[in-house]
Amino acid sequence: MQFESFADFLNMGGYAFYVWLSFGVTFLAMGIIAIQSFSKHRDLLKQVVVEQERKARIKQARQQQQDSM
Amino acid sequence: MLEARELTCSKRDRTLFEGLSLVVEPGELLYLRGPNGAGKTSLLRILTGLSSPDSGVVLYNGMDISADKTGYYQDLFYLGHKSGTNGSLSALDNLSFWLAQHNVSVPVNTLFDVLEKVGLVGLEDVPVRYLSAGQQRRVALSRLWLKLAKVWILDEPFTALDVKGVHMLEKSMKEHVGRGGLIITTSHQHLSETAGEHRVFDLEYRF
Amino acid sequence: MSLYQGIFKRDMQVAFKQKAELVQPLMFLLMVVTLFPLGVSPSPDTLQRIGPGVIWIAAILSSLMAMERLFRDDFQDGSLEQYMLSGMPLPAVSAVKVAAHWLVSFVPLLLLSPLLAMFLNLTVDMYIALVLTLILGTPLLSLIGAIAVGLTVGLQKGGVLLALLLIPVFIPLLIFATSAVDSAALQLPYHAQLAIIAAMLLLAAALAPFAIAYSLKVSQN
Amino acid sequence: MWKWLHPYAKTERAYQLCLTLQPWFWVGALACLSVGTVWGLAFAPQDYQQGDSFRIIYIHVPSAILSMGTYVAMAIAALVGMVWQWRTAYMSMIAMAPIGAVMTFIALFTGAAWGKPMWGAWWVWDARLTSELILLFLYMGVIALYGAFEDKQQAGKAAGVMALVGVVNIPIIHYSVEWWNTLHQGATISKFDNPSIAPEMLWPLLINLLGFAFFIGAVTTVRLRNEIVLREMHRPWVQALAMNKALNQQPGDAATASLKEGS
Repeated sequence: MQFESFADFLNMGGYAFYVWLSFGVTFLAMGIIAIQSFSKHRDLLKQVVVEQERKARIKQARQQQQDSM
Repeated sequence: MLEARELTCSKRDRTLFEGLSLVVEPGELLYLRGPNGAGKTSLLRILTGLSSPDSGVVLYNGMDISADKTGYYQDLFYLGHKSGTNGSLSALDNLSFWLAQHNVSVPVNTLFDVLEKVGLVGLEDVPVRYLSAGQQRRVALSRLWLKLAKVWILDEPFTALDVKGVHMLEKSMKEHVGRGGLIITTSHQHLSETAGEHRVFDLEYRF
Repeated sequence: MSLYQGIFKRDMQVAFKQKAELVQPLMFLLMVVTLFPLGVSPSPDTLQRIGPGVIWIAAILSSLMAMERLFRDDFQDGSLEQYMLSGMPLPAVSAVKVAAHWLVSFVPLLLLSPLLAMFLNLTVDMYIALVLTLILGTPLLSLIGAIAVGLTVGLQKGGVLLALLLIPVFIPLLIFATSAVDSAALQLPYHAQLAIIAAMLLLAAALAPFAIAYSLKVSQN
Repeated sequence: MWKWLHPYAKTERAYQLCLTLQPWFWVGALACLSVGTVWGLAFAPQDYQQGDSFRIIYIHVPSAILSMGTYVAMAIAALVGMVWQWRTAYMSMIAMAPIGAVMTFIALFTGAAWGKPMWGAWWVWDARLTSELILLFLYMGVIALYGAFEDKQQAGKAAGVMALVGVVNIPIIHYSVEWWNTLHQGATISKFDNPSIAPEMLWPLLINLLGFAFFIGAVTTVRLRNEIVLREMHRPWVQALAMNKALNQQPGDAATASLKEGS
C-alpha cells in the first residue's frame, strides 16, 4: 500500500480534489450512459406493447363500423 | 349575418375581383364556385379578416370586422388549406392547445369521442406528422364539433377525405344550417343533397 | 389552462419534442468559439483580450440560426392563422412566443457560458460582466429578431436575408456588451454600459410586440 | 471469407449474440475496472515529478485511447454496412456513437483536471486536449446527422459516410494540431512530458484499459439491442419478446386505456 493510513490515501498527496473529482465524474458518466441505455430498452419494449394494443383498438373499431353499416 | 360591400382584391397586379358584394343570412349555406385562380381563397381570407381587401368592408352583424375582431372571432370557425396542427404534437395535444387558445374548455373524454367520431380511434396520441393527409384533415375538422361556432368558413373542406368523411361532413353542415348557423364553403366536387339546399355564388376568372 | 398558457405550454412541448433543433445552435456556438484559439493563437492573454468579442459574435450568429424557428413551423402548418383567429391580441401572442423562444434557446446559452469563459481564459470579474450582458442582451436579440423573422417567414429563402437584416441592428448591443466586459477586465465600473443595454431592452420590450404583430399580418397577407 | 460472420447480419441472430455476450462483458468490465482502479490508486508507486496527481492517468489514458478506438470501430462498422449492405452493421455503428462521445468527454474532463495542478488553469489549448475536443465534435456530428433523418435506413447510410470521413480526418487533425501546438510553443504554456511509465505503473493501466473496453462492449450490446427492437418493431419475434417481457413483469392494464381516463 503506498499510503500509511486511509486518511493519507484520501488526501492523495495534496491532490485529493483533482483525483477524486476526475474519478467521480468518470464513473458518474459511465453510470449515466449505462442506466440510460437500460431504461431506453425497457421503454422500447413497453412501446412495442402499446403499439400492439393500438392495433387491436383500431381493428376493433373497424369491426364495429362494419357491423353498424 | 355576414355582409361584404364593394370588395376589391388584387394579387401580384392582377385584380381578382372588384366591387364584390354578398350577404349571407343565418341558416344559409353559400357555395362559392369558380375555376382555379379565380380568387376563392383570397375572398374567404378577406371574409375572415386574415387579409385585408384593397377596398371595401366586411360587416358581421352590421359591425366592421376590422374594428372589433373579438366578437366576430368568438363565433367564427375557419378551415384553411393548412391543417393548423403541429407535426410533432399528437392530435390530442394539438386540439387541447387549440381549445385553450380559443378559450373553450372541454373534458378530455369529449376529445376522445370527437376523434372517434371522425374515425381516428387509436391514433389520438400519435404525432400528427405520422398521419396521412386525410387523417390530418380529419383532426382539423374535428374542431367543428369542439368549438360551437355560428359562422363556418371552410376552404375546400372535402379535399383528401374519403366517401364516408364527405358524407359525415355534409350531414353536419345540414344540421348546422338547420340550427341557424351560417356556412360559406368552396369545393371542387358539387355538394350532394345530403348537404341540404344551398345558394351558389359564382366567381369568374378575370384576366 | 388559460389563453396564453395554451401558447406557452405548446411552444415548450414542441421545443422539447424537437431537441435536435435546440442543441445544434449551441454546438455551433461552441465550435465557433473553439476556432479562435486555433485560428488566432492559444496564448491565454491573447484569448483573454479577444474573448468577450468572440463570445458575443458567436452568440449573435448562433441566435440567428435558432431565430427562424420562432414562426416558421407555425406559419407552414397554419397554426399562425389559428392564433390570429383566436381573438387573442396578436401583440400579446407574439410576446408570449418570444418569451418561450428566449427561454428555450438563450437560457441553455447562459448555462454554456462558463465553459466558453473557461475556453477563452476569462477572469471571474469578466465572466460576471459577460453573464450580466448576456442576461440583458439576449432578450433584446429575441425581440428584435422576431420582427425580422415575422417579415421573412413567408419567403422561402429567409435564412440569409434574416442575417442581413438583423446584424446591423445588433451592432449597438455588441459594442456595449463587449465594452462592458472589457472594462470589467480592467477592474473599471461597467454600470453605464449595462444601463444602456437595459434601456434598449425596455424600449424593445415595449414596442417590439406591436411591430412583430404587424410584420406577421404583412407576411400573412 | 468471414463466412462465420454472415449469420449475424440478420437482426434476430445479432440480438441473441448480444444477449449471450452481454453478461461476460459486464463481469469483465466490473472485474477489470475494480482491480485496475484500486491497484492504480492505492498500490502503484507515485510519479517522482507529479506525485499522486498522476494517478488520474489510470482513467485519462484508457478513455483517450478508447475514444479514438471506438471511433475507428464505428468507421469499420460503417464500412461493413456499406460494402456488405448489413443493417446490423449500421445499427452497431450508431449504438457505439454515444459511448464514444462519453469516453471522449471523460478523456477531456480528466485531462483538464489532471492539467490543473500543472498548468494552473482548468483548460489549456494543449495539443492532445484540443484534438480530443475536435473528436468530440466529430462524434456530435455523426449523432446529430443520424437523428436528423426520419427514415433510419437512410440515417444509417448518411451517418456511415460521416463516420468514414471523420476517421480519415482523425490523423490529419492530430498532426495538424501537434504542428499548431509546436508553432505556438513560444506561448506561455509549458508542455509537460509524458510521465516515464515504470512497469509496476503500467499493469494497472492495461487492466483499466481492458476494463473500459469491456464496459464499452457491454453498453454497445445493450444499445444495439435497443436499436434492433426499435427498427424491427413490427417483426413477430420482437412482439413476442415484448409481450412475454410485459407479462412476467406485471400484467398491467392496456396502457392506452389508462391514457383515456388518466390524462
